[in-house]
Amino acid sequence: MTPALAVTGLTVSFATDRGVFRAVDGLSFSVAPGETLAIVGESGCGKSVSSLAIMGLLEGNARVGGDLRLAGQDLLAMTPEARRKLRGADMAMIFQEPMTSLNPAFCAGNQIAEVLALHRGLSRHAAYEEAIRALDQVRIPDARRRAAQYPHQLSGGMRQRVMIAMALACRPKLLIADEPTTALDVTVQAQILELLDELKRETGTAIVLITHDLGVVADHAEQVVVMYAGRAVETAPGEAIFTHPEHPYTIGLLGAAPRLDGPRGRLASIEGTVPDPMHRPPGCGFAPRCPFAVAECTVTDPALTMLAPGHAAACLLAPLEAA
Amino acid sequence: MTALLEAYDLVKHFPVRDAIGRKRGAVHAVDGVSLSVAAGETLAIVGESGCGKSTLGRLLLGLIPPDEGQVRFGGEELTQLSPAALRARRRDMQMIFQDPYASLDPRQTVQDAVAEPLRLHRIVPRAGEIARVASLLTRVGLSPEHARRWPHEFSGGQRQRVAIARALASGPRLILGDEPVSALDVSVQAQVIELLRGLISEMGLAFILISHDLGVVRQIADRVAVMYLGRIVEEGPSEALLAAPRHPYTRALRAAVPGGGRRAAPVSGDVPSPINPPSGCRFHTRCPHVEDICRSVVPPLADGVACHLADRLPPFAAVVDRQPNARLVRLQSRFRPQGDAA
Amino acid sequence: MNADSPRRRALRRFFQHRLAVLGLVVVVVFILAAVLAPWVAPYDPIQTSWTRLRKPPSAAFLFGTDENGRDVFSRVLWGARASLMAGVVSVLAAMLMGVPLGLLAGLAGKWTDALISRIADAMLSVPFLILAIALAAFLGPALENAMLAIAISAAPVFVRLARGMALEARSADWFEAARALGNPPWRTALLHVLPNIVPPLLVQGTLAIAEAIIAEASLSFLGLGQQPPQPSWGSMLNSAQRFLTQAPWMAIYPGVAIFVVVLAFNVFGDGLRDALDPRSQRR
Amino acid sequence: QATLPQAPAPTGTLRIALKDDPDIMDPTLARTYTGRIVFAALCDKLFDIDEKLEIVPQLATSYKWETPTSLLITLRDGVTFHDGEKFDAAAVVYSLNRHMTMQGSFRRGEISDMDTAVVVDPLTVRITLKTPSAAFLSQLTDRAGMIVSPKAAEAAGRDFGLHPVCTGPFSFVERVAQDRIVLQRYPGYWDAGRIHFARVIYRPIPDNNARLANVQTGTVEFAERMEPDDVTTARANPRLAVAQVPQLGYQNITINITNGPRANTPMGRDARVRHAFELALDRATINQVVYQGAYTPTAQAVPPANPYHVASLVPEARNVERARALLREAGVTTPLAVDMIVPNNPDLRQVAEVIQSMVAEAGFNLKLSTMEFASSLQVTTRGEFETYLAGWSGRTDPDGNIWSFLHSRGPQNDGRYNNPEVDRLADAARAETDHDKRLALYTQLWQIAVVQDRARIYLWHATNIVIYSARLAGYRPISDGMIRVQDLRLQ
Amino acid sequence: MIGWLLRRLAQIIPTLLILSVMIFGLQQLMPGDPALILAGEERGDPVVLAQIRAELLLDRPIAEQYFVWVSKVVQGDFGFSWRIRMPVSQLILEKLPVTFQLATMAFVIAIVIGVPLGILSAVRRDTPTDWLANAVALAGISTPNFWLGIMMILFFSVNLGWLPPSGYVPLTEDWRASLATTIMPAFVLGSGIAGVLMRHTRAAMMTAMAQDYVRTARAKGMAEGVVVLKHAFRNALIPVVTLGAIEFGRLLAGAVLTEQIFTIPGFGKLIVDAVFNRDYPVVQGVVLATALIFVVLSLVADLLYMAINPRLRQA
Ligand SMILES: Nc1ncnc2c1ncn2[C@@H]1O[C@H](COP(=O)(O)OP(=O)(O)OP(=O)(O)O)[C@@H](O)[C@H]1O
Ligand SMILES: Nc1ncnc2c1ncn2[C@@H]1O[C@H](COP(=O)(O)OP(=O)(O)OP(=O)(O)O)[C@@H](O)[C@H]1O
Ligand SMILES: [Mg+2]
Ligand SMILES: [Mg+2]
Ligand code: NI
Repeated sequence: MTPALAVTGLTVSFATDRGVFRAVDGLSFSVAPGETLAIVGESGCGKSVSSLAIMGLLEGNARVGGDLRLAGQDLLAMTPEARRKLRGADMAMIFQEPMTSLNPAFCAGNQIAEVLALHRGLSRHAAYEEAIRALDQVRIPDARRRAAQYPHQLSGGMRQRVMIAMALACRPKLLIADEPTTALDVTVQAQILELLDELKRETGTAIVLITHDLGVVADHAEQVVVMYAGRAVETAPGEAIFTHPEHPYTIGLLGAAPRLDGPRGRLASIEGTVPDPMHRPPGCGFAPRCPFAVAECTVTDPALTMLAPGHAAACLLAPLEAA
Repeated sequence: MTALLEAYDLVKHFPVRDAIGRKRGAVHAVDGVSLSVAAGETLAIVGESGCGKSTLGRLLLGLIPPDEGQVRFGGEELTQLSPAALRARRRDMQMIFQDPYASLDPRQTVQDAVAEPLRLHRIVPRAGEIARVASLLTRVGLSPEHARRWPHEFSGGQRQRVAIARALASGPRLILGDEPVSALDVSVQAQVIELLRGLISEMGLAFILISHDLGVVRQIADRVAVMYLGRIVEEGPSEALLAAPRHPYTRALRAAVPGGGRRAAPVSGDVPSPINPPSGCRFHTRCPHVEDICRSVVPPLADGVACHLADRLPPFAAVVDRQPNARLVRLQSRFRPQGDAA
Repeated sequence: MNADSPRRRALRRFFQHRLAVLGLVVVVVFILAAVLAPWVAPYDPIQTSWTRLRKPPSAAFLFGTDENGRDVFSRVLWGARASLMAGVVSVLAAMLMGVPLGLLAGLAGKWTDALISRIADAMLSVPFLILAIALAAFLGPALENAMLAIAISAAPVFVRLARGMALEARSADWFEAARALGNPPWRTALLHVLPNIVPPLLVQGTLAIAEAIIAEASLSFLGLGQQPPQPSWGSMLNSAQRFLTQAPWMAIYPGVAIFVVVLAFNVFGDGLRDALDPRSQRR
Repeated sequence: QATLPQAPAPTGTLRIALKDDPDIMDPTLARTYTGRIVFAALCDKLFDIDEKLEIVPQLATSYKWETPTSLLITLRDGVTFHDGEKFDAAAVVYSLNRHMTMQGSFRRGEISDMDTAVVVDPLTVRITLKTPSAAFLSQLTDRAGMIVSPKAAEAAGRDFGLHPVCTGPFSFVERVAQDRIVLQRYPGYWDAGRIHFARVIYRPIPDNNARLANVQTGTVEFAERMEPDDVTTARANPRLAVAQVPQLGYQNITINITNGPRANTPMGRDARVRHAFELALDRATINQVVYQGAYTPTAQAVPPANPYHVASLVPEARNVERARALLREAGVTTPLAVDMIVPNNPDLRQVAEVIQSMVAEAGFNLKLSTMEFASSLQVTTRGEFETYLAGWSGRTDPDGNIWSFLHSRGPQNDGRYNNPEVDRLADAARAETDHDKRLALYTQLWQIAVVQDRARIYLWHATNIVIYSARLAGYRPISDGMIRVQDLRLQ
Repeated sequence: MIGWLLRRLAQIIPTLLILSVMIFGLQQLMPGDPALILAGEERGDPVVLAQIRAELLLDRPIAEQYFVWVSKVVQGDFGFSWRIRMPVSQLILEKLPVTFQLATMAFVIAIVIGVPLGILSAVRRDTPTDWLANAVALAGISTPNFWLGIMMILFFSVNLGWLPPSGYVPLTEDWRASLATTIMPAFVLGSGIAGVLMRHTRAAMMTAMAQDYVRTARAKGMAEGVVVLKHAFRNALIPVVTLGAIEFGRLLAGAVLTEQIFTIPGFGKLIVDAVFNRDYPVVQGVVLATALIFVVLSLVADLLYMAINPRLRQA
């Protein structure tokens, strides 16, 4: 089966006033239809940039390299116009901030209808009716009334549901959800994630779920990519990342999340900050912050190596404490 | 333990005006809240977005006047103070905000930001400012060289450290953190939590933590108050309250935390609008256990919980989180500073 | 993090904006021309000659001569003094008046806001001419007073602008943070709000410069601006008005000077705004 | 009964571009020069003037001085007002009394010498004067001589000016302020045969370029008070005709001699300094530089066309050496700072700049303050000035150009020049009806006021440049600048 | 909604009161005794002057003058022009349609030029297109109206003979002629405002283009043109509308030079002539009328906001 999305060696560089820097460096992964792949990592590690690169939504100062295939089609070889036609139809994206991601000037129904009119060629009226059905599908009660409301009249959870309805309206092959629940309340967050799972099952859409919440990953992802400073440092099946993490960064990350049970103790904290992408030290990017680091780590840049089927880590010391 | 800060029956309603400016109801942001914090104690206020946490925080610090009720700080009634006197009192109570990107004036250097409370309260002479700021920055884990930079040049975690340094600058007795770590990602969040925890115990500060993240609360707080739509629905020592939440809402919050494997959402629906909030128990619209009495009678906060059914609810089925295996615990311990146990 | 100081980075960001630098260069050139006019102007700007009235541009008189036989080029150079003053100083003065009032209105709210806003509304509908004549009579005709009149009539726009921005700032976290630290209101306004509303003020300010330079022309026509025979671009345009067909160069050169200066200030302002905005991420 | 074939009623519209918008259209209350141009088609006067500035009959057919203070006027028969009322002696007496008594009348000053006006018979009026006055008759050639319909005037009261009713060839139709005044032919006009238009529209077009463009494109037939520069343009255009009409007024520099503290300057105190100032001026060059030589340089208030022009009094040639010498003699330290108030018209501003540059060579540092009219009026009336570049539109009778300005009681003597001998001469000339004697008095007056005292520095008599369609025939250039619609026709 | 309107209308009253006091104050400051001007060449005659002063109440204290005026205005009596004795209300009603037509046309022209240029230059930021658009806009601002006006007259009327050089024909009389007489002055006025609109549209568009919802629209696969015009522009309109109201208001009384050159009998010229002639009742009346229109305009602007921005529709 061709993966819904196959990313190979994705690199994104930005030209800025301080020079050119690589925000994403050789990222590879693939997602099968009906599967969820989670990308986790610290803020600024390149999660959003990667997803925007896949969508073709990066700003003019970005250069994208590598190979991106959506259901086998080479995205980077396409004309911008052809890519535009895929957006919203075959691949869709929902963003972190439901408040600002919806246009305050149009009512919810119209914003959804717009996609339908565009990609499915529906008439205004038919598109609107379809939009109401889409709202219904994302479990919005009283969808007809809600459709006529403006974003400011909707709660955060509602707005995110509208975003999801909009993204799924054309049954895309791929849905990228960039931190879809960070801005929401915990009780609502659970509802949204559950909804995404259900929809995935119904439509067979592949989901790339971007988050920095490992709890979310554990509950909802079949596969995980852990990113650090623009690179994948570990990829693993969803469960394995918890039971058997191999990269020190992943381990630190897991220990940093406060837990609700178990002994109340000090959190694992990864001291220091992400290296400045303009002045990346030689060797492993995580070495300066890594409690396991040995001398060689500051010299050799480790490549992602397969440790178990579907589980790879980019660490010279992996497997740590083989057990 | 004598209370440093005490609040009685605080009420704050924001009028909602219609077109001609007539009052058309009110946002019941805070509706009859009483609480107290002692020196050296950390109190957490948790609740969902819009439930009035920030408003309560502002009331406690006298940043806005309450409609009803009183706030006493060190035995002094804040509402009675003149604006100038109140400003002088700010030396003793400081605040840290949620969004480290928004709470530092983008056009002020770190030096100026941290020195500002020193100047305002004339704590050190001008000449001593640089040294003082340097020591504060060091204390929060930044280097004195950072003083010359602008906030936008820092990562979120670093900015929040700057904000903490600023809050510490005047040597307050109370700090209120309004979601001080919610905007940070996990690893940075851990850094900041550890920093705060260290500073609180070291300096014997009273700390009020506003948060919606129970995990964070558990890490720092001695006591927790759970708010729902302007009221406190449950209150108690943090460890006990989180282990065995009694109010259905607290239970829902507790159950909603991801990480325990796939499960159905604990409650349905969104938080209702605080304009004309539901009658009776404000949670009755979403409560799985709702009974008739809940719809009409406001449950009083008795014995740490405000629920008519508190005694009749089934025991809380603790959701078991994925337990880290021994290897993981061992490996993670490498990330904790030396000589540290529980 | 780059080790550069933020000021240096802002500067560099500015200097990487080629157009803005060009704008700055033009502004500087004009300022230099104004300052150095006595040395760089080929002729005395007020020296009349009855033998070379309204001569078209030539090698000897680059921009031609005017109705009194004076060298238009020299007058454009000297006129830069009055016109730049009228443009820049009066806009600065307008900001000095309007911005604090706008801040006060926006931050104090209630009746202070109502009063200031109503006065600003009223001022916006007072015809410029009435204000100018009344003020000039009150203060006496002189360039400085004309600038004051221009400033006063330009101020209400800045009041509105600053008020709007202040209202926005009031809901920002850093505003609340400043209050929580114990800042008195005036200090919050001046040290925190003011620096944050600079960018939109820059846009409006650079536009207002154009209006001010033209306004000086109408004032000098009324005898309230630059007094004859001293030149200003505006007054040169005024006297050129009688000879638009016979001696078009008399109008064209001061007109072009105004255009170039206005353009330069605007691109310079754009560059400055970007450079001052720490969040701007431009190439 | 055979009917004579009647000439067809004239059609067509005459459109006239005025330099500014007239004020109220009531002959008693009107003040502006422009208003008089409109009145020329609207209200006939008892007398008119001709090209030679001689008084000719209009509504009056003849007059006779019974005594130096008693004037008998015979009126034209068969004249009617626009409202159909009959024009007669009673109407004349009514109008003259209205001028004398109406509150806010601007004619009172002009005919203040009048004692009574009485009806002798329906076509004869007798006017008695308080004192003999040579100028009185000439006042009746202007607004003071306009006769309004007593019935309409009584009915409208002070609002008569909104709908004036007179005896002129055209009657009032409508007025839109600042846009147009529309008149239509009055079929009952006593001299209807000379009227060849059905309508006259006056359009105020203040901008000179615009006025020129309008006459160039044919949207108006006539434009008045154009700039000398336009003459060349108009001459080059075969569709346009130009006339240069010498005006009755003058331009001068008024000097503050005794009016308040600001008079206490070398200029105010010492005639030699004023003389030096004048010697530094070259009127011909000013005229050439600013007005293309279209104007007439002068040293007196009365233009050459006027029979009372003193031909022997010509402007002194420029002499900077002598000017410097005079300044030394007067003991002033140069450069001597002098203030001059300049009206804010562009041409006068240029004149001021030229003067400034000229007097600088003689050692004057002339500081110019341009001022809009209303401000300058107040400042000069109050004596808050040193010198003032001012103009006067002029009157037919020389007294109208002299007495007010040089007599110590003259209402427009802003510099408060005060010389009893000049007062005596001005008073005497006023009453003197004999041309030669009167001219002699004026010659003497100029000798003292200008040559000796240098009370004012007269600069030039302006020329009214009118540009009109070459198809328009019958225009009579008369110095008062009025556009007489009689005989005007389009070819 | 109606209540909101009422409240906004109520705000007009203090504005007008402040304004009228201001105008009276400024009149006091203004030099030039109206009586002197009205007296014309008879200004030296104290009797005439006293008569004029008494008639016009100029000899009374300013406060009394003010109250007499206000009490009449409240009854709808704006007095009459001292200079031509026409009722001020008639003058205002006569000029209002003219001015309004001219201002509207100028504004439409300004929008047609300025807004697309602003959008274009924001979208093509830092390209030659942007620079050119800026240059055009700023040329509009910095070209003196009289110069452009006369050049247009010379070119279109004198040389080509296409348009009448001046004058005004009411719309009701002959709409073609009316447009022909107003198109040039409207363009002259519009070109200046176009620049202002362009600069502000540009700034607002740059802000709007950086918003998240624009990215959302792109993620939907909308064509760039639709993204810009539908999603970004609608939200960029708000500051442009505010500014538009101010500029439109300024057009009402501020079009003097253009009105003068094209001999359009509008408010601007009325007021300037009145000021120069110290015809105070006209000044007061016209300023009051413009102010009234001005506040009504800001009201309209606010209504427009609501149409554009649903957030403002409630409360
Ligand atoms: N248009 C751009 N120009 C220059 N740098 C950019 C641009 N967009 C993103 N970056 C940089 O690329 C890096 C990766 O950013 P990205 O937004 O992908 O982070 P992220 O992993 O999504 O973080 P977060 O969790 O905070 O959303 C950051 O350093 C960011 O500053
Ligand atoms: N100044 C104000 N005027 C009107 N309503 C207000 C004001 N401040 C807060 N509110 C309203 O009061 C309610 C409580 O707000 P508050 O900010 O205290 O909530 P919160 O619990 O801090 O939420 P969050 O987690 O989103 O920060 C909200 O509905 C909010 O909209
Ligand atoms: Mg991101
Ligand atoms: Mg909050
Ligand atoms: Ni006159």
